[in-house]
Amino acid sequence: MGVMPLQEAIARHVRDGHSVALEGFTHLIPFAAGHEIIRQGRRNLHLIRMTPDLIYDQMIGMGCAAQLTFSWGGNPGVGSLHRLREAIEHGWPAPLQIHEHTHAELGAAYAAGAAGLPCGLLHHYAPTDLDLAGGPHTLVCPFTGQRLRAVRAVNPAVTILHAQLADEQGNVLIRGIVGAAREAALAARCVLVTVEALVPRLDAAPNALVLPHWLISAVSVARGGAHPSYAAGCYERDNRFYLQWDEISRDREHFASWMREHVVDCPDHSATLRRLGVSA
Amino acid sequence: MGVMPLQEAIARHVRDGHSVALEGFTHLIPFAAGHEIIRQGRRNLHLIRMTPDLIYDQMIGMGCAAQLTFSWGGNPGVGSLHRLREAIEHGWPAPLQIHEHTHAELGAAYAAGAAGLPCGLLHHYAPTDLDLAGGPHTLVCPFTGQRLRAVRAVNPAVTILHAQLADEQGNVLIRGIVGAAREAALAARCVLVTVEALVPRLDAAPNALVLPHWLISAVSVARGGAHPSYAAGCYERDNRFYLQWDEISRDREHFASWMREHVVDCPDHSATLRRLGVSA
Amino acid sequence: MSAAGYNADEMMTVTAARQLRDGAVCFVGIGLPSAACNLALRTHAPRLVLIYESGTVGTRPRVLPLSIGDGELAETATCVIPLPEVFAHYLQRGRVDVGFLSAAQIDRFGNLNSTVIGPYAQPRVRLPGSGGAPEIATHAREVLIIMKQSPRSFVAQLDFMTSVGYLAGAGARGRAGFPGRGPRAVITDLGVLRPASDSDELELAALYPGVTVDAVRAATGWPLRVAREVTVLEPPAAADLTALRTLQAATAQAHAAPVRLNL
Amino acid sequence: MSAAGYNADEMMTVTAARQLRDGAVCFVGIGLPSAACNLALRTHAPRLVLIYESGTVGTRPRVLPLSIGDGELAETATCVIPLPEVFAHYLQRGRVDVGFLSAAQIDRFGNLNSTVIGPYAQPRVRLPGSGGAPEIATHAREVLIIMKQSPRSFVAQLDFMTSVGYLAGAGARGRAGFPGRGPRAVITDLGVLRPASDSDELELAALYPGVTVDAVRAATGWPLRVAREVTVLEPPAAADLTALRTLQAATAQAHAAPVRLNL
Repeated sequence: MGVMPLQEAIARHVRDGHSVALEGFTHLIPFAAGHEIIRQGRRNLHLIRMTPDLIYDQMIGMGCAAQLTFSWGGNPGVGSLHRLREAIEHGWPAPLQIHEHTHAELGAAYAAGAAGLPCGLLHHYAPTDLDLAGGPHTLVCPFTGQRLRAVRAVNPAVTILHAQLADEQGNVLIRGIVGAAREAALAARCVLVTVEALVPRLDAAPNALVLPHWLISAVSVARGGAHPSYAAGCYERDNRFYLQWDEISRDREHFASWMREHVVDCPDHSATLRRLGVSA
Repeated sequence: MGVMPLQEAIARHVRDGHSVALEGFTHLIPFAAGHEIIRQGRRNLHLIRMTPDLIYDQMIGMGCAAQLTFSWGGNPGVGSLHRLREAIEHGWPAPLQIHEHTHAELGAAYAAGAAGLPCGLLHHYAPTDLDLAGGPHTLVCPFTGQRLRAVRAVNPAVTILHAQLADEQGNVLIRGIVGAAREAALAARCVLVTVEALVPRLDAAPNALVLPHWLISAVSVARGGAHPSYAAGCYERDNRFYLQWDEISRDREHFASWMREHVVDCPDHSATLRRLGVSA
Repeated sequence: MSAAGYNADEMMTVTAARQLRDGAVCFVGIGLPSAACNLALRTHAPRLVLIYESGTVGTRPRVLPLSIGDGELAETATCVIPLPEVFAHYLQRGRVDVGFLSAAQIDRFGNLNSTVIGPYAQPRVRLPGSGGAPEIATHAREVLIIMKQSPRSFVAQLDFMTSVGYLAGAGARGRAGFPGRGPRAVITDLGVLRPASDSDELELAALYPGVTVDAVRAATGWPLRVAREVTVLEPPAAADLTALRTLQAATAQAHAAPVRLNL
Repeated sequence: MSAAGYNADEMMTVTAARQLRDGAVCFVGIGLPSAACNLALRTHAPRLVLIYESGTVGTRPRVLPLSIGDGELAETATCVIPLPEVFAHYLQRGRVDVGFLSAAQIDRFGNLNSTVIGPYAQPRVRLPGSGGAPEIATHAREVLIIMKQSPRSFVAQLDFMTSVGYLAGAGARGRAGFPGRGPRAVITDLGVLRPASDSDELELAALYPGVTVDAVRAATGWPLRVAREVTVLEPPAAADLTALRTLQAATAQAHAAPVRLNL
């Protein structure tokens, strides 16, 4: 583990063609890290996330992705992800190969990856058209004869999380809604974490959700790094931005100029937040 | 859920012949509940615990059990469980059918039970003699062809835990080492919990280990209910008693008279603790 | 809409809330289901247990969440658990009484499409996809569907089947052996459809005040059957409307303040 | 034992500690392995990561635990997780560098019995059983075995195989495809045995000061092979002994106070 600037962490660990999971369910979405990947111009990534959310809409629209593994691809509480739709519906800016799951399946796939298993188990349910999209296989329980659904483990090359705190050793504390972030990290070959702050000691509660430093390749401080998502105890979700995104992202040109102004031409996330007018 | 005296909770929910898991790994072992089962004279129980520990040594020695599912049957840090050994080696006081697992297997079996699955998965490893003792089956991963080990889910009729706190609704907070207690509770048809104290509100930390009240059939206050095991934040493990037990339990008669004096003839766990001289 | 009146969203929300018995464990989605559950909590079902797929179990938000993972949900929850555990320990383990679903398309047997309009490989409209819906559809003891009714959404043939209702009907779901019983009601902006006991086909069971059977038929993309007795539902009680509007006003106020990061 | 001297337990503990490189992730059991790891933490390996199967990850106990789940382990841990996750997320996921094992019986290929003496169905002695050992034996990158040596415990034929070493030797373990490489050393009260590179058979590789090859042969229940070069190990350094004895004295003091419950 090393504490290093986010630019260096991304430059060192995220390569073109990698499978990359930026996890965090609604909460603690690593926007700062995603923006840095965009700035560094990564290509042909296999993006993995339960809910692509705005961050993958941005990365897909900026041409970072060749594949997407996901389970729900909307703008939460708002509607469509227009850049994701354009990629799937019109192959713009590049064709996007999708691997589609249900939440339960992708959760089980991360959990299997975290446990070092090649597959996870779920109850079988009769085929819907999702099965035609490829994916689960049927297994039979050797004890009961019950049919079960096996899902292939997901083991990202790199998982990136945002968290509230890390200590000087690099142990990471996550507070609040965690989604499948923990499983995605444990499943990965390389884990990068951005945090709101570094502190000498975490002083975590018993049974708190802490990731040990030796599982983590790099910790980088990125204050406000989850905005427009949120970091419980630090700042709230910018629901207004999620609504605005519907407008910004509808049109290719509008999207591109917005990204240029607010991400590409900003040296880092602090600059992005200042340009957005949400921090001084 | 109902808050009720422990006597009533056991009388109502634990029946002869039931499969019963008193869980808690070294920490929070529900001794008060186990003693109450002994006092009420339950018979032919199928006892389930990763580490039978002193509480099952006592229950087996007192003739409560017909079957035992377990993964490590020693006196931690001391040596043998003599009553367990006598039951297996000499069928005394009654023959004991054993179902033996590794920790990983029994953990996965509880986890499968908690998830509503009929079996759980582990890596396959080449047969040791444990396989001859019956148990796991081999499955093949449909994606990789890798051989996997399937273990049958464990779903106790009743799981009994000890915890630090419950609130007025009956939500239960566990702090510290948890072992497979959570999975054993989620796997059970009926959950009973003894607690050190009832409080108006738990004020639990984010991501604390809380079991919702509607999963629990009865909460009973049993102060010191884990002694000679411990309750983090309340009292420590009575290591001295674990050493003494080696002596007390070696001999059938000594064991029987000790149990009579310290458990059977005591009306409740408070009386047991007073007779042991560990509380006023 | 007059002050004494109410709009279709309010009628849908109140109708959905009325379906919930006190103490039931509900797997809740954002939008109308969330409003309905939180209304029920504040009226006849104070012991309702709400689970959101973000891992917030037993939550009692003070205002309605705008996303499935708002901080409000975590702060007021009995416990916050990882998402894989919500689906494994609660839904798959059979601990959810009522699941709410919505979709872009529904067919006469309550099967749902939330994946694509047009062919899967070349969709005309790519929808968000499945999320938690397929497992809610199979595992919740019963399912309530909330959807506005139109011939475009109530269709004779789904473009894609994302989540099962009664499959091809006439007991097909029962034979498939799912743990849950399937959709108990489809609550629309015109009334309520329920499955017929023999065929499993959705039929019009109740109308909102002032809505005609013909209006519902016109909003349905298949020849809609009508139950032998169609009840006309009571309009929302004043107490329900007050509770719902108070909740919505508090929600609007809570979410109106712009976000500022003090870094 | 003089003040300048040391006993066999101390020599074993120091020898085991010396096997641990700084930063290694160790899956630790109670007793000598726990003492060895905590000694290493206090001497040459301050960044050693200790995992106990009770779910305490990265723990740094101030005194030696008496049970695998002492409160001390939880209070000083980086995190405390459920037991199924220790085995799944750490051991099975391949994140453990070194596992420690002991047993009632070991054979010449490092296979272990901790289950029964005598037949399984009618055991003469029922031992505690497997615990975490079988998976440690297969999944830890390497295994260190710590056992006192005697013909009763170092046997030609196990009564029961609980945990695998090199199976029948000569590459059998490699062919079985376990993730971990198997026992790297067996540390006894007389010296150290290591597997021969061709046959996988344990051979005497090192002696404690003052111990003869014949003495080790006499304590082994099979015709023990001896490596071409047998080193004589250095006695414990004064610093090691001081650190170990300080730790043990603190442990004894901490555990001497009788437990009182203030209820």
